[in-house]
Amino acid sequence: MTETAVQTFRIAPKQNGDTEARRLAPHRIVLALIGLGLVAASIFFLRWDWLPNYYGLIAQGLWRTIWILAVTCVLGFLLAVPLGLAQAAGPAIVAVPARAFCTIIRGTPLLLQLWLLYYGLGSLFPQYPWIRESELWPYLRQAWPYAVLALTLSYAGYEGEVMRGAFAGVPKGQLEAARAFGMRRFTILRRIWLPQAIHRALPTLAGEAVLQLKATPLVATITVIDLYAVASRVRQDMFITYEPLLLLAAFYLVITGVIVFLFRRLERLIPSKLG
Amino acid sequence: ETIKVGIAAEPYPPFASPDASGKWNGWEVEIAMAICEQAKLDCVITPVAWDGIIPALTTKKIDIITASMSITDERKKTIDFSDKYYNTPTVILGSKDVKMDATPEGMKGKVLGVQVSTIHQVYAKKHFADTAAEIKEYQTQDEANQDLAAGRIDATQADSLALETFAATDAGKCCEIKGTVADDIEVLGPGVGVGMRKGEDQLREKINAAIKDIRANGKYDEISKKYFTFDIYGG
Amino acid sequence: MATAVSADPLHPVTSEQAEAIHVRDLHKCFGELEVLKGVSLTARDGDVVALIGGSGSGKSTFLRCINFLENPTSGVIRINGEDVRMISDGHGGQYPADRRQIERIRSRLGMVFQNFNLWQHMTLIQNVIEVPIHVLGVKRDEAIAIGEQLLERVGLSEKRDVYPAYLSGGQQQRGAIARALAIQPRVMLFDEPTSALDPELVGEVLKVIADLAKEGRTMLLVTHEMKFAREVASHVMYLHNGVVEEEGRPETVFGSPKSERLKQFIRSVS
Amino acid sequence: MATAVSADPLHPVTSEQAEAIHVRDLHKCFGELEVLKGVSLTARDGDVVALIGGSGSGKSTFLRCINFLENPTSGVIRINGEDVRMISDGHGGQYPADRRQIERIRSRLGMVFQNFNLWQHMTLIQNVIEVPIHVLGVKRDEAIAIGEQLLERVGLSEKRDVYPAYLSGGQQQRGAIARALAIQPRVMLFDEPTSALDPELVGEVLKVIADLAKEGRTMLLVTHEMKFAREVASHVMYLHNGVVEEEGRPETVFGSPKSERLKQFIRSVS
Amino acid sequence: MFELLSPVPPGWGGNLLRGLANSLQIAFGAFGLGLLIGTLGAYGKLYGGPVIRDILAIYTTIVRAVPELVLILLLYYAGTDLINRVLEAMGYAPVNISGLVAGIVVLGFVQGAYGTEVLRGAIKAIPQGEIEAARAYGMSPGVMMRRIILPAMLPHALPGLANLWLIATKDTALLAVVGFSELTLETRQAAGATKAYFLFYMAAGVLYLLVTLSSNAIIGRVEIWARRGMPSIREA
Ligand SMILES: Nc1ncnc2c1ncn2[C@@H]1O[C@H](COP(=O)(O)OP(=O)(O)OP(=O)(O)O)[C@@H](O)[C@H]1O
Ligand SMILES: Nc1ncnc2c1ncn2[C@@H]1O[C@H](COP(=O)(O)OP(=O)(O)OP(=O)(O)O)[C@@H](O)[C@H]1O
Ligand SMILES: [Mg+2]
Ligand SMILES: [Mg+2]
Repeated sequence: MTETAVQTFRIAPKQNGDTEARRLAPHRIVLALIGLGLVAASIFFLRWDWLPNYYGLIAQGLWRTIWILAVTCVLGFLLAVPLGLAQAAGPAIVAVPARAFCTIIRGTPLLLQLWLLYYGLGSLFPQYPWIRESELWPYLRQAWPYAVLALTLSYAGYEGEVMRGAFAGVPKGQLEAARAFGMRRFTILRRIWLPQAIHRALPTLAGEAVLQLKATPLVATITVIDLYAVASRVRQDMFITYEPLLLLAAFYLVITGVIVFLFRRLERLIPSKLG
Repeated sequence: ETIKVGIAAEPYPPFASPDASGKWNGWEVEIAMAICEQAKLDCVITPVAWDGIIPALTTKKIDIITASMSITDERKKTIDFSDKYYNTPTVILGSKDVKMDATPEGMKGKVLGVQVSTIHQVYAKKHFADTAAEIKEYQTQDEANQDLAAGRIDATQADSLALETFAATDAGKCCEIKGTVADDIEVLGPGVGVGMRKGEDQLREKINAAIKDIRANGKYDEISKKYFTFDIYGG
Repeated sequence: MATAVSADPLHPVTSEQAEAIHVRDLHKCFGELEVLKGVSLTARDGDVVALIGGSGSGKSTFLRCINFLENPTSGVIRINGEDVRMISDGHGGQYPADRRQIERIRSRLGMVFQNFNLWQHMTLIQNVIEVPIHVLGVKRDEAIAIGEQLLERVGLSEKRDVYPAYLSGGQQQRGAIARALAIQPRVMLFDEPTSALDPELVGEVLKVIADLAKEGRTMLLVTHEMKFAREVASHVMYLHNGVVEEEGRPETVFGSPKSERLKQFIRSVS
Repeated sequence: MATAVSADPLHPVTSEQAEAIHVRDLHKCFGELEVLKGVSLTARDGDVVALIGGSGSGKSTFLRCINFLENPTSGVIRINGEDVRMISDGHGGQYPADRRQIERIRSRLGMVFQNFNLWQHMTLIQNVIEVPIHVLGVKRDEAIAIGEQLLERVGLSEKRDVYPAYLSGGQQQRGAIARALAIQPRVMLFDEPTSALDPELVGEVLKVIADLAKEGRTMLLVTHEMKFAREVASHVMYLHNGVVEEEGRPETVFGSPKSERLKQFIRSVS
Repeated sequence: MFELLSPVPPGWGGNLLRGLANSLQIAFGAFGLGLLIGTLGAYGKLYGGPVIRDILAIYTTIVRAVPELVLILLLYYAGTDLINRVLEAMGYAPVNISGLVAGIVVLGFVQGAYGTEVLRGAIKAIPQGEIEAARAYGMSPGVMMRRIILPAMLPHALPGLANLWLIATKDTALLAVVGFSELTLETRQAAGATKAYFLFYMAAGVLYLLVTLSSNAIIGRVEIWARRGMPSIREA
């Protein structure tokens, strides 16, 4: 085919609407200055003398918050994919239980789920001597396994719903093309369906990850001391209101910034054309 | 001028709890009203969620707080306190199956639960941290009690009142009071006081006087007898 | 090349060529609407069957039934001599009994869709190598080499790493053709593969199709290019309202049409 | 009908017909890739301009620039005598200064997309009446009456209440044509409006287009139907790699092509 | 034990139901406000100029990141304090901002940030040609939003929005801080006063579940309607 012969231009079409490298546009300078001003004001006008006493606790809480968030998001998402798929395209045997699971998880407060697991289920175990004597007891006795379990299930429940919509939203033709070439069902899922579903769900998924960050403080109610619990502790100890919360907000902001940044990167892996 | 008396919206019986019709009662509520009456202040009880109670005070949405706040030096940097109006001894409650007493050696190898940001937590950290296997922090004492019953912790430290009440319940049958901890005024502080904004010295004087007066005229004991069998004012 | 298509499937033509597609009395309903009303077809290796007919006459549906993207309401389909077993769904329809069998059959059928259906999350070259690598198990390097060759052949070498959304209509169509060719299928189903192309490219693509037929591959081709149907097809089938109005060798069909409908259809071309 | 197209916009043809579309030196880049390299065109009321050219030569992009679906990188566009003011975006591009003006202009331009772009959440009739009711302010009853007439005209009356996803390719294309006709625009932009149609329907659609031109409407039409370009167009423009290689009256362009490229292109048709 | 749940005092059932009604009221307000902000935000993020996009990016990042408790404390306590001090300095009488309004505004603001992202994803999932067609026929942004973008994105947005709605019904706990008694606070009070923690938390769980089930029923209906014209992706 002879036609496209003379094209001297390198193919690097601007495939994305927002690739402006205008980091230093005037309005950004203004915004940055406002931000700096706020930070400076809170440093000078608020009370930070307590900070050195809590370094250790803050570091520990921060670490707990981060790992719980990361672990539960990853595990929860792995559960959410089958949950979403079962609802979107599965036969009734799997669709109905998946739907019931998502409804119950989304329908009841996380605090309640956490308590049911920890104080309900968890307090059954010690009644059986063989559990107390087993290898597992040191873990079952701890609180964090229950925290991780509850948060994972919660994330899976919400994300299962999101993934259901995302799976159902992939254009039929895209799947038909895959079927027409004889792809196995699992291959279709892995190569075509899941990537496209995830890609369109990414903005929502990022939001749900941030929601999960804000759900982690509940683990404090079962003695897992996260960053939020440290901030509460400072407030109780000192009766100061805003300073520990602002510090907490600053940490959350950084974590959220990282989450948003990572998801943005993922989103931009595949350029999408905007109408 | 009315004085808005802030209490925590989360119930804390027998000190303060609402009934289903929304009326608050309990020892602390009655004491607060008695103080007001004595000081000739026109008071209204205003429940505020614990999280908002300090900002509510500083922005004048409430004027004084009677919510079982222990007086500590740290807290005094932020708000003012009246003299103490009660002080309960600190005890340790432990499982009947486990031998222990309320000393550092007696706690050796035990898992101890305390409520976060209480004088008990500070005390346990200071005196038991070296010997106890672990000190677990709970958001409320109720949770610590439940875990004690479930066997996840061996003992809990709190004021005698809360623990005796719990030990008397069905769930508390597992456990018994193991003893009173040695006093440490630096940590345990002088007791519970009325909180108020900094610099309102006139009001504080009035309230201090009123506390003294109701102790003197028998009102305090009259109210206390309805709730407790022992001397809640403490030594 | 011997044309080995029998209009009457009950009386098959004997031939040394193997039977590639055999469809008998295919019916397809969408709800109340009967789109195919008993279509039969037998195509042997190396046959080029041109499916012509008006818009909405059921051509695409017929193609889609052959690789089971639509479940036929009734009828028999045999691909490469393999009978596809169907199970009744109890509501007047049926579906394939053995999913694996369908997958196996499909992996030997190439398809170019009327609306291309390139995978939007993959660049052009990724689209082309996807099936060879993940269905046929070809090595990656090898698949890329073949893929690049095919893109070259359809004149899309410079668009190798571009996502489909940024291609012109004709470029997408050529991409879809390259994707179908990459699996080197024994049977090819083309749904109007030249609709978005200019006359020059139409000629090229049709030449490619003719070449493939010479290699012994079977082509089933929906087309509005009467010239092509006349010159390259070994068999022409005129579909009207879900019924085969007329079929046969192109000379016959175009030369001496019998039905009034076809006469009118052919008149409009010239 | 006087052909009033000037290849040299600086030296406009004087004519009693008003100037409908005037484009001068249009450039369009996608990133590094320059797709249009200075295209000019003047079309007057009643003109039928056929845009021909190879796949990827920039035909669709040109059409899309005219109603500002793509912002031209540089160049002048004047629609119905109205100059479209552009503002530089400071990065080598430009965008329209006045959104309202663009909307006003667009509502007088009908467009049929290469890939139809029917609204999926509306039935066929809803697609057709949408713009008359919600942009042009036509009364609902009236719009429905006109819409049904148009669906009749393109042979889709029975598909009135069907959603686009359940239509065949040709049916979707005819739906898109009906949608564009429903707004009775002074200027029509057609991007390969017959690509998915059978020869019979192609004839019908092209007749509709010729009729519209007789009413004095202006047509700009990307097409691969050389026969149509030759018979109905008042002006033919051959685009190659973003440059107008040759243009003029169809007799001239097809009869005595000058450039080598065009000669080759025409040879492939016959 | 169940007499504790009786709807009239001394039973706490009535309090729980009142709390539920309050929660729903706040949730409606916040979710509605959030939808409005979210729609505008998503549109601005996709089609706005660089300044709008940057401001929206800051909005969605900060408001989602900062715990609601911090926001409500800042707005309700610090904010009203500041306003009143300014008013006082200028010689006006101090105003009293209602806790309910503050709560709804804060929650709505937060919901708006999440909604922005949910809707942005949904709009991106619309086949871009459909939006181009709307443009090509001269639709103004408002008409295009109402007639094309909103209905076309709805099936993609519904699951995310449903999650947000359910979160809104539960997130009202924060209103306790401003002295508003919604379901969570009522439950805590009932449980704390009677020590029947398990009973009351289960009761609240059941109430929430009922809300979810009825929401599901409605959302399911809406989704079927929203998906009109979209063929099912189940294999034929
Ligand atoms: N959004 C885009 N981004 C980058 N490149 C694009 C974009 N749209 C089109 N192109 C490129 O611009 C060139 C011209 O495209 P255009 O759609 O105008 O071609 P065309 O003449 O309409 O071709 P066809 O007949 O195949 O439809 C092509 O090479 C195409 O790949
Ligand atoms: N999924 C579906 N549900 C309901 N009706 C359908 C569906 N798909 C196709 N149809 C109808 O079936 C008929 C045949 O469609 P088909 O796509 O096979 O036509 P075609 O011959 O390919 O036409 P074209 O040349 O326009 O592509 C049409 O009337 C169409 O409206
Ligand atoms: Mg078709
Ligand atoms: Mg094009």
